[in-house]
Amino acid sequence: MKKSKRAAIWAVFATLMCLVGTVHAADGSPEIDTGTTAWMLTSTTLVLLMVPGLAMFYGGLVRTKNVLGTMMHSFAAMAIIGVLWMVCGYSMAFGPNVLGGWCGWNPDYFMLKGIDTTILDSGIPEYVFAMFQGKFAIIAPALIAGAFAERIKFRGYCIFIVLWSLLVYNPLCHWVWASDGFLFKQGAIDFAGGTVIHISAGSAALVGALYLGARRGYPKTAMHPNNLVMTLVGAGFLWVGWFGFNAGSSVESGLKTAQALTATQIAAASGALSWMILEGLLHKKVSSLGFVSGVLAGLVSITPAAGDVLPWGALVLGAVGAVFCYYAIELKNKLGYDDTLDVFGIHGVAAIWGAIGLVFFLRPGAGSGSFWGQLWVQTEGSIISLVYSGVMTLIILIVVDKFFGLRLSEADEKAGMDHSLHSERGYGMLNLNS
Amino acid sequence: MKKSKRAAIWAVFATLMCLVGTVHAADGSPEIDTGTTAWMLTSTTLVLLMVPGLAMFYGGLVRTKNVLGTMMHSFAAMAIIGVLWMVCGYSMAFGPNVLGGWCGWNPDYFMLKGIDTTILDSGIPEYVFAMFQGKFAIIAPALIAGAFAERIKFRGYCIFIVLWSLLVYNPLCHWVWASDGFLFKQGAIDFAGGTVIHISAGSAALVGALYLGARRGYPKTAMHPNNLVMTLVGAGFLWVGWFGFNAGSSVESGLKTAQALTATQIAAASGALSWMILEGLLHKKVSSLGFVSGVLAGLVSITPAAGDVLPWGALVLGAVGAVFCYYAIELKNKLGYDDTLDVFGIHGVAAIWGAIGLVFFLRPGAGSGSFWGQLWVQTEGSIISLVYSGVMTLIILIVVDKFFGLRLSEADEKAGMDHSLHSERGYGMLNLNS
Amino acid sequence: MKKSKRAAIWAVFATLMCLVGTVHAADGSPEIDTGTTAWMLTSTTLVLLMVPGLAMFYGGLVRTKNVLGTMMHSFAAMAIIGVLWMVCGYSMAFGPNVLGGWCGWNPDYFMLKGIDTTILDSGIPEYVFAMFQGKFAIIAPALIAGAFAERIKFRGYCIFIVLWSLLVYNPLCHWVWASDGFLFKQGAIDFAGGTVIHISAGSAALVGALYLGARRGYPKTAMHPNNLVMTLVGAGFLWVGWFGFNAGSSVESGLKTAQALTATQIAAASGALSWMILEGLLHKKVSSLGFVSGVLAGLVSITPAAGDVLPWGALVLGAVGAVFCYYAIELKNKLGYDDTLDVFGIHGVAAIWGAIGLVFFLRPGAGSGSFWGQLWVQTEGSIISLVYSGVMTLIILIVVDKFFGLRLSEADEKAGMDHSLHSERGYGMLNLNS
Amino acid sequence: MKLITAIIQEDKLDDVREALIAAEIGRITVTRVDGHGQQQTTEIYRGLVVVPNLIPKVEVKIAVNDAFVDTAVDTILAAARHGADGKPGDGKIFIAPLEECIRISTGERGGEGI
Amino acid sequence: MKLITAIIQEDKLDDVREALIAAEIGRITVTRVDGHGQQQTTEIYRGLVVVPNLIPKVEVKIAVNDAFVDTAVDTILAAARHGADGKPGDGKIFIAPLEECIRISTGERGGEGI
Amino acid sequence: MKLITAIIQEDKLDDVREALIAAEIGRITVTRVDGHGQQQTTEIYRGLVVVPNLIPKVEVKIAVNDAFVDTAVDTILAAARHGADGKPGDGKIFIAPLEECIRISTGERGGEGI
Ligand SMILES: Nc1ncnc2c1ncn2[C@@H]1O[C@H](COP(=O)(O)OP(=O)(O)O)[C@@H](O)[C@H]1O
Ligand SMILES: Nc1ncnc2c1ncn2[C@@H]1O[C@H](COP(=O)(O)OP(=O)(O)O)[C@@H](O)[C@H]1O
Ligand SMILES: Nc1ncnc2c1ncn2[C@@H]1O[C@H](COP(=O)(O)OP(=O)(O)O)[C@@H](O)[C@H]1O
Repeated sequence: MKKSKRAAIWAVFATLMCLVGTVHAADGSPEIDTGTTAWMLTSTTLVLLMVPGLAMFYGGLVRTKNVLGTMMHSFAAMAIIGVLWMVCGYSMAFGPNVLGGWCGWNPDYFMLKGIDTTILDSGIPEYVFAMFQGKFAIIAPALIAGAFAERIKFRGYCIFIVLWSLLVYNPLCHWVWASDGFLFKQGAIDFAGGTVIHISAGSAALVGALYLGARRGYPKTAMHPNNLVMTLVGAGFLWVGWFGFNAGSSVESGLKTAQALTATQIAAASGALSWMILEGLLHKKVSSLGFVSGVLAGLVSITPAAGDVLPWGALVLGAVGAVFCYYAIELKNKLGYDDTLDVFGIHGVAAIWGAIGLVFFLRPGAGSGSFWGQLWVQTEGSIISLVYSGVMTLIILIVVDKFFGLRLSEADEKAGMDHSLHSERGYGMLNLNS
Repeated sequence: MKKSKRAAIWAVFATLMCLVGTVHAADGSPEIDTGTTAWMLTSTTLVLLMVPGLAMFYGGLVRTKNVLGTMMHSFAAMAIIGVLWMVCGYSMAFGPNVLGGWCGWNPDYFMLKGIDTTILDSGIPEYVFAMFQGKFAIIAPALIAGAFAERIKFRGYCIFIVLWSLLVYNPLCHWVWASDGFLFKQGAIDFAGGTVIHISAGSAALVGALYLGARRGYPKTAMHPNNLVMTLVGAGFLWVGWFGFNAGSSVESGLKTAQALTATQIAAASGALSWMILEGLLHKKVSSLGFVSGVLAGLVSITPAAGDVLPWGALVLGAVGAVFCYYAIELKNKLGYDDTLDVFGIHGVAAIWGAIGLVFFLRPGAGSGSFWGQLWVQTEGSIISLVYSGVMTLIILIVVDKFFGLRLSEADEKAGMDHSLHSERGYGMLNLNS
Repeated sequence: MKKSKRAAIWAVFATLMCLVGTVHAADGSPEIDTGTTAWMLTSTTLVLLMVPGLAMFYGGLVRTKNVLGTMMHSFAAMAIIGVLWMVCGYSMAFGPNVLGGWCGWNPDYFMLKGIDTTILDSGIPEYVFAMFQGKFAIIAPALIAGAFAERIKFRGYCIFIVLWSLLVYNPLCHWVWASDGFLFKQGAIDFAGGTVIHISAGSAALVGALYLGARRGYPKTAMHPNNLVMTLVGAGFLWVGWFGFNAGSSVESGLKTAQALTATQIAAASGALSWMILEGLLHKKVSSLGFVSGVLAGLVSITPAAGDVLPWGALVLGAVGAVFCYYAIELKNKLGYDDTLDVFGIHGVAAIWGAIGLVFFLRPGAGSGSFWGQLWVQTEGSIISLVYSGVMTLIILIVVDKFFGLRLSEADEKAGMDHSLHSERGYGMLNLNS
Repeated sequence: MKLITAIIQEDKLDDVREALIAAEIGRITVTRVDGHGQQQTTEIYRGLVVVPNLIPKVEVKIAVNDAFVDTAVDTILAAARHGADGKPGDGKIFIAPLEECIRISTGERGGEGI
Repeated sequence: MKLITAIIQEDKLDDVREALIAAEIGRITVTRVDGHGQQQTTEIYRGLVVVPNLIPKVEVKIAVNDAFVDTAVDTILAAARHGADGKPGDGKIFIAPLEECIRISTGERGGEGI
Repeated sequence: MKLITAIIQEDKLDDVREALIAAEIGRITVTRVDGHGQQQTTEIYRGLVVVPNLIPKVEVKIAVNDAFVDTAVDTILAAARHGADGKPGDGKIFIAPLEECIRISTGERGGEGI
């Protein structure tokens, strides 16, 4: 952090400024804090790492013939939303209210053309904030893809995520995180995107799974993960990247960041441990897929709460979140719908639990008001995300289906996405022609 | 770093403060240095990355039927020690002396409940330091697992690492790194955990390998690595993560950090080069496993020394470390015991060499006292770690074996850990049922 | 950043210092900026991550029998250039002009022995800068290896990269980036190494491919990638690491860094999108290899320009870069030479486009002089790199070939590098003997 | 006893399996193979359309008593075809003599053991 | 000459190999296959117990002169069983006629080449 | 009709394929197998020279009409050898009777379908 020297008589004023966390240069604009900028650049990078991490996690769980197709869902989101966010996403999410507050808009944000030298009050260039947030916009639709796995057309998927990003993610992000978003103003706590990302993606996934229908042969035919080794490694990267996701959401490099990172680490570990113990008790065996599911359940549970709960709260949030997810998946198996990679069962359920459950573990001083008030706001936020995302997703799916087609033909589904959509094979080494 | 302005008359005092590296706010508590915090957050993340890196490294070296079981050793440590450290590990390691200095304890550290807003003198929140150190506590038992690979029960392993962490790691960490630890006070240099982590893990591995006995068929049956490709990639991540491990151990973002990172990079490269040349001379071929073994040998050799030796010292430490490890493994092959993944041969041997050898390459001013004094302290520290960890490990193994069982039954060992312990298969793609 | 307090009368001076970005301690030497140091340490780590990323990217594209041999090309560069750079590379690249400016030399830089406590004006220890730059020196020859894949001797390759680094990379780096380099003084813009790294590597690759000749059976025999899954993941890591590559090249943690990171993200996404659309139009299918080729094309295109163009410029540079690369590869297929992994087609072509094309998109104020002047300097730089690297590479290849041999024997080529050079197999799991 | 070996397309494995089970032929052994016949397929490699020399296939082996040979063959023929008329690449069926068949767990031999 | 093809459990490969070598049958070819028979096995998928349709197996092929057939079969039978009485899934042995056998390196044929 | 099964070295697959095509035998099925015979090979594991028990091989299966058997065998013999005199490990060729051969797409049988 570079600060111009000021005279002794400024001392009091400066102390004040430190308290509000902003430092202004002589001309009144905030100055760069190199440390905060460094951490936010790092966080941006870490959240980007989550995309290949997710591709590995998901890619390992499908059948061999769909591995590339599934990974392409994550990768395509990097490209498509990567461009879309820069063109108009950031503006819709973080511009001032337009359309009665449905979304935001700031012509300066269009193609990021007006923020070339803007420094935010937190001491980081606005570009960094925009890129950090852009990674979140990429992750959300990439998560949904897990519910579509093994049976969706690539073109339909691409168009779906464009529309979903424009019509669901950007508005929701605006409501919860923009300073004039209506949920933000009500004091909803969503530290790193439980409501904005995981609940909305989970809800979209549930609707998508029901709309698309089950994969051919499900659940009669056993469908084995093609590469649990890769899934484990992917989960490891998700854990690593989540440090950027949660601790970066403090938009500082200080105490709040440390608190968020600590809560994240603890909840991930306790989620995994809790799932391990549950499986150990119920099956006398601990599966590695169960382990990583527990990691994810813990990470998602803590996401809305990361910076606002004490370590023991993170411990409980993670552990209980894993149990909820375990039984949510069991319930899915009973109900028989085909949420292929359990996007709702993990992301939806854990995020709802985290968003509401956090109220019980708030650090003294966190939250804005009474326990019941906060509980209501949290519940309201979760319901809004759930319902809004669900309904809009359904509409988008119907439209895309009608105009471009969504579901693979039976022949293509049997042949596998890799061959029928991409004319490639994931593991050439399995065959002798390579 | 945010500093309140102070009047000109404070200038002298402030200069002084800079020298001791601490900046205090008006109320006397240290202030956040956003830059140092950013680097320490990053380091924590990088050390976390080492766990999947290690899982890949180890996982690729075992036989196909044990790949998930082996990776789960690393992953389980993330969850189990992750929780344990937060509950009591940090307190035992970094609290003030109790039990005559055998370990530390600070009730405030129990569940990290009393450090919610503590800032350390180095300008980082104490949470960050606790999390950074927690990753080290995770790595140590995960390393040991390499000696148990392909033949240990999962439950027994889990209980073993709990006890080992409580009875070996935490005390040792306290002795060497806590400000009132007895080795710390004697001036032992252990920059990033050669003694605390690698020697103790190496010694435990040796004892474990001898206690468990060889795998069925060893050494008659050739046991091929299932995935050297993954082992190579894992080694790459270990190298990357080690930058956090070593450079983060400076607990700053400055000159010492840069020195540690430089030494780490050089020693890794020279270790690899030295192993390559050795194999080239002896076998006329350079194997990729040899290459990555050399990388590890170099990295471990420099670990105790990273911040305290000059670049040419790092070059020599790494190169010679690789040669020692090469012959240590050759010796193991002659002796015929089954340290499956050569934990002692690499981590134990290189760390002993590094801890003692560093005395010859100390940067002027580093170390506390005479050459011979330092040499003795270093040797003493190594011996203590070797013996203490060895003896305690044996006791723990006997107890765990008696009450829970350690060694897989012959049938389960033949069937492989993945099937018999986790009911899964690592590479579904190899078969046609996925 | 630690700053000693100074009296009020220093205020004006200090403001000035902030403008030039340098802070000096009382003794006149610059002081550490912990934030900038943190980001540069992180960038160094990220660029290191690119090496395993590249190994995965390349390794996945060759045939099963060559996967380890190909990955070893990247890894060996880490070790060999890692040591070479520390011994003399840094000195040749960043020392003051010697030999009439052909390269630099500073005896203090030999084995990095004289920079143990040097702090640069940018507020980072010189070690960090040296290590950051060292990673670039590693990447360049590792890139070239893609043109040699599947048919080069390991020993010949190792000697080649030593000579190439000494005779091509270090001088070129000196000319473009050292403050007394002749291209630097002419005002050539090469933000993160388009000219120095990608054009020179691309040119060397082209010469190498022509010199070595095609692989046996090329192009008649179809040669399938052994592991596109790994290639995809590797591309993900390259994208992640490139943030360090480009944003780190600002050698600060501020506005320029943010601008570079933003441009990098946008160009990668738009490159991928553009390739996707092209393939979609031409083949009605979008391949995953096409996607990641587009990512690379975008990343390389933006490399020379990252910190100096506006977001929309990055969008166009990336998108057009991908189209150029697509047709460059098509042209190669027509011409029939065997640049195995399209090093020239991607890195060479995209970097030339980026280096020259950036002139059209410069941020107001960037660049030194008139449009035409800049255009000429950029073109000149590209041609010099292309020609110098091409000619020198040819000479080096001839010499190495004569004294050590370069091309594998036909029998060894058929047996595969893994077996014939390293006596190993990449995927033991494919066989039943592991 | 005969050993029926069918080389089929990968995407037909499930269909063939299901049809065989419906025909009460449950015992089967399958292997991943690569083959070359009339069939041409294409893959895309960096924008280039590539024709692989060997195409991934699945080999299905069924040991049956003589009475079941026709059922098995007809079932496979029906299930392994792409479309009603079949397409090049749909595969081959080979029938070879089998002299003995032994169930390892019980030691039963011949028609019993099959 | 006969071609003995045994489909065995994965975990029995080492035992069978060792037993065959002890019986002086050293030449062998093995393949990774998947099979379906009586055997049921279970896997866990996110807390759900799953029954796979095809179970990974190992196929062992041994070409022997007629005199060695019984030795080979008995050896496999003894080594491939789980427990003394065997368990479903232990596998099958198929014996088929072989008309010729040629060692590529020398061109030796018949009993010599085996 | 005969079924020719050749176990060859991995690095000879391309040569054998090309030779067979030159001899107008284009239809082929190949499988990745592991085998043990006279051959010894070595691998390096952390500086230790290791002798694997099973060596990766490629199995080539060709169904041919009787008239083509000799051509096929001779072609393989010529193409699969390392050096003029062959080396241990070059592999084996097995010839077994084939009773029937059916092209799935058309239902053609016998010599037609091969
Ligand atoms: N004569 C043969 N010998 C060995 N394998 C064969 C033979 N004919 C066909 N196959 C196998 O069957 C697969 C499918 O063949 P297909 O293209 O349908 O046969 P055809 O060329 O006779 O129409 C081939 O890829 C190959 O694996
Ligand atoms: N008739 C058959 N045809 C082909 N393969 C068979 C047959 N019978 C058994 N197998 C193979 O042997 C394996 C083991 O069979 P197993 O379950 O022991 O046989 P069974 O069901 O006769 O007891 C099966 O998974 C399958 O691969
Ligand atoms: N009698 C046999 N039964 C089964 N497979 C065999 C037999 N003989 C050889 N093979 C296969 O052929 C491969 C090459 O054998 P090779 O070492 O050339 O044979 P030999 O030992 O007869 O010289 C072996 O690895 C094995 O897979």
